[in-house]
Amino acid sequence: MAAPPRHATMQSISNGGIAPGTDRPQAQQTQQAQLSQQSPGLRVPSNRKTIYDRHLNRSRNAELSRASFAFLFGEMVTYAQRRVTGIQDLEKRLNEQGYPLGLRLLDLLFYRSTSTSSSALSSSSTSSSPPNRPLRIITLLHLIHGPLWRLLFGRAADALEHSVSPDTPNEYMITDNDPMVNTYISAPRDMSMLNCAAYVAGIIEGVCDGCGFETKVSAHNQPTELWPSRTVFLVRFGDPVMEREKVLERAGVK
Amino acid sequence: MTNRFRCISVFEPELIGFLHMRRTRVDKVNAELVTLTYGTIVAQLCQDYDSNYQDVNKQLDKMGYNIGMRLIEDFLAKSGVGRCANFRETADMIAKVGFKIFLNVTPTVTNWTSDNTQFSLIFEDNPLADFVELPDDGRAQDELWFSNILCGVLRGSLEMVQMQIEAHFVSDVLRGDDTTEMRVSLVRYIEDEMPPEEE
Amino acid sequence: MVVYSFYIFDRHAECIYKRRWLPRPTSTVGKSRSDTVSGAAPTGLGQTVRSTDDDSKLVFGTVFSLRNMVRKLGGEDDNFVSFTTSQYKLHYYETPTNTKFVMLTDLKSPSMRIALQQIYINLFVEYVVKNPLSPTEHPGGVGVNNELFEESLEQNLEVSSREQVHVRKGETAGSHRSGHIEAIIYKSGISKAQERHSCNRAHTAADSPVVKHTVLRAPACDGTFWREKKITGAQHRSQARQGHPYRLFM
Amino acid sequence: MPDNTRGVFSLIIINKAGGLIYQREFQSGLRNLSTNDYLVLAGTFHGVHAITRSITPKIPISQPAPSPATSSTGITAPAASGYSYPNPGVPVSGLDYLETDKFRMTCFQTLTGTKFLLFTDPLTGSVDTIIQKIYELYADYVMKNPFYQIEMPVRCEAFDRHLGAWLRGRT
Repeated sequence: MAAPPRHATMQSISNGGIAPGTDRPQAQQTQQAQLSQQSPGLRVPSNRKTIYDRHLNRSRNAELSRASFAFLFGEMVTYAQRRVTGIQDLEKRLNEQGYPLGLRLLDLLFYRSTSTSSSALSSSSTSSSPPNRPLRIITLLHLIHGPLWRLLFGRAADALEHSVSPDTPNEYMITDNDPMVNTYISAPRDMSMLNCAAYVAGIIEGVCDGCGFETKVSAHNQPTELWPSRTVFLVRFGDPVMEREKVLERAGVK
Repeated sequence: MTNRFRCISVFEPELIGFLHMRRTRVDKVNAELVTLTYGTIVAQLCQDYDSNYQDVNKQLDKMGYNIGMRLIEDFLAKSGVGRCANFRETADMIAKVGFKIFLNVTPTVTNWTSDNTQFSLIFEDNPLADFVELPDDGRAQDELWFSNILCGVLRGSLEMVQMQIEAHFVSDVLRGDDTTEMRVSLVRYIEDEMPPEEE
Repeated sequence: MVVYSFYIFDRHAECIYKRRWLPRPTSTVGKSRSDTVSGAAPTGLGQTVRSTDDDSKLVFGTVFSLRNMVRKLGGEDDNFVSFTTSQYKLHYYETPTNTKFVMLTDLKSPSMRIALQQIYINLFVEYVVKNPLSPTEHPGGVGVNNELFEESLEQNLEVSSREQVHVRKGETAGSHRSGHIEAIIYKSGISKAQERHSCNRAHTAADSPVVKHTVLRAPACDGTFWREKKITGAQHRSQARQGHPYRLFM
Repeated sequence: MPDNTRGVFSLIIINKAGGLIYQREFQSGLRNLSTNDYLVLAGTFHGVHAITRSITPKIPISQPAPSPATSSTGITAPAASGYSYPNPGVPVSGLDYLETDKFRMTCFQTLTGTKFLLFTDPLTGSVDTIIQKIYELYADYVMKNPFYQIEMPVRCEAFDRHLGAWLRGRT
C-alpha cells in the first residue's frame, strides 16, 4: 500500500514547536531534522527525566476545566480572525490549526486501542477494533465517530451518514448535535455562516490523511429547534481513495 | 447539503435514554485536547513569526492578557470569592483556587520579598507543557518561554480587580532547568475610576 | 436600631433641615444608644468633621435621581421607598407638596416609612407649618429649627428607636456621655455664630439646679439635659413609654 | 430551577464605565422605555451608585484605635483616617437593593466593576441566587465568546438563549 502521501515524519517536537508545513500536498523536506531522542543540543533537567520517561497513558483520563479550553480556543479564533479577511480564510486557518492534532491523535488512538484492546474503546462497528490501521472508509469513519470523539469530547458523535446520491458517492457526514468547541461561541449576524468547528474538521482531516485517506473535511451549521448549535462535518474523499475502495471491495478486504 | 444521506449508525441506542442527562453541561474536558490545542497555538505563532521567539513570547503574553480579562469574571462567578485584603492573600488565591479551577494544578508560593510585593510560583506539573519538547534549533531553549501565556493571564485578570502586576518566567523544565518558576511582582493598586472617595 | 442622619428638603431642592447623630463608634456592649444632644459643643470636635453641607447636596442628588428613575420605570404613581447598601439603609418619604424626608439608619432597622410620615404629620406640620412665627417658605432652613420641632423629633426618634430595641435596662445617658458624642445641628444659611449663640443660651439655662421641665426648654449642648431630664422627667419618660409611642407632650 | 422567577421583570447590565451594554425585558410590569432612556438611566445610575457609596455614614474613632498591625500586609490599604464604617467587617458598597411600591431593584456589582440590575416585583424571593446564576451565564456565554469585545454592547445569541430558557422555566 503506498505510503500516505503527506504523512510528515515526526518532528522533534512531539507536540508543539514547528508544525509540519501547512502546504500539505508536497512532501515534507524534514529529512534533515534529526530524530535522535537525546540529541546533544537539547538540555535536560538534572534528574534526566524527559517526556519520554513518562508513560504515554499517564494523562489519558486527566481532565481540565472546560473554561480553559474555551478561553484558549476563543483566543485562537480571535488571533486567526485578526490575520485573515472573510469566513472562508478563517475556517481554512482553523482547519490548518487542527490538522497537526489529527496526525498526533491518530497514533495515540492506535496505541491506546491495541494496547488495551478493551471492547469499550472499539466503536459499535461490526468487527472489533482492527489491530492495524483501518483499510476501508467505513472502518475509518467508525474509528473517528467512536474512539476519536470519545477521546476528544468524552462521548461518541451523534450520527454517521453516507450520501446516497449517485454523483457524490465519496461524501460522508458526521453529525454532532452539540459540538463542545462551539458551546460559548456566538458568531455575529454578519458571520452567521461561520462555524468554528472547522478546527475539529481539521483534526478529522489529519486523522484521515494519517491513515492514507486523502480527504477534505468542512463543518456546516445545521441548527434544529432542539439543537441550535448542531454541526455536520462533510467528509469528501479524494478520487484515488475511491478507486482503491473499489479494488479492495472486489478483493473482499474488510 | 442538498443530497440526501443514508444513516449508517446513529450513536449507540442505549445512550438515547441519557439524552436529557447529556444535555447538562459537563464542565470538564479531556486534558490532552487542551494540551494539544495550546501546542498548536504556539506552533502557529512560531510559524507566523518565523521562529522569532521574542515575538512569540510577547504575543503569547498578549493573548494571555486578553484571556485574563475575561477569565477573572468566570473565576469570580464560579468561586464567589471576595476582594483580597492584601497581596499575600491574592497569591494564595491565585495558586490554590485559580490554578486549581482552571489547570487542575496547585503551584507553590515561595520566595516572598520582605516587603511582600513579590513572590514566585513553582509549578511541579504544567499541563500546558505535557508531551512537549522544544525545537532543537539551539535557540528555542534559550529564548522561548513555552507557557508564557500564563503570565499574561495573571496580568490581565489582576488588572481587572485593580491590581497592576508584572509576571515573567524565571526557569522552565522544558529549557532543561530543574523547576518551572514564575516571578510575580505587584506594581501598584489601581484607584477605582469612581469619583474620588471623601477624605 | 441606629439612626445616622435625617434631612428635610423643600420643594426648591434645598436642604432646610439636617440632623446627624454620630453614635459612639466602638461601644462594646450591645447597641450604642443614639444619644442625641442638640448644638455641637464647638470645642469638642478634635477631628476634622467632613464639611457637612456637601453631604446634604450629595444625599439630595442621590435621592432626586433615584426618585426620577423610579418614576420613569414604575410609572408616575410609583414612589421610591428605600434603598440599602452593605453599610446603611436610606429611607425616603415625599409629600405631595414635594417636601422630601430622608433618613439614614443601620441595616437592621425596619421600614421607617410610617415613622417619616408621622414626623411629617405630627411634627413638621404641627410645629413648623402651623407655627405662626415661622415663614411659609424656609429659605436656608429658617424657622424649621424651632425648639419645639427639635425636641419632638428627639422624642419621636428616641421612643421609636427604643420601641424597636425593647429598652436597654439601667442605661443612663449620663454615664455614657464621655464628651465625644456630638450632633451637628446645621441649618444651611444660619451663620455659625448664631448657632453657637442659641446653644450657649440653652446651656446656661440648663445648669440651674432645679430644672422645671417646660415645653420650650431647649436641650443643652453637652447632654446635661438628659441627666436633669431623667431626674425631673422620669414620670414623663415612663408616661411616654406606656402611652402610644407618638404622644409627646403633656 | 427557582420556581419564583415569574416575578422577574427585566435585567440591565452596565459596564464599569457606566455604559449600558445589555437590556432585556422578561415580563411586563414596568413601563418599557426607549433604548435611549435606558442609556441615560444606566449612566445616571452609575453616578448615583458611586455617590451612595461615598455618603456611607462614618463613625469617628475618638482615640485612634491602634489599627491591628497586620504584619503581613504588603502595600497597606489606605490607612484608617480616624473613621470606621457602621459594620467594619463588610466592605463598603454602593446601592444593593432599591425598594419602591411597584418593583424591587437588585444591584449586584462584580469586583471588576460590572453592574447587574435586576428588576423584580417586590415579593420575588431568592433574588440573589437568580442574579448569581445570571452572572455565571454572563461569565460563560459572553466572556468566553471570542466575538464579544469587552465593555461593548452584548449581542451574544447564546447568552440570550440560555438566559431566556433559564428565566422562563425551561432549564
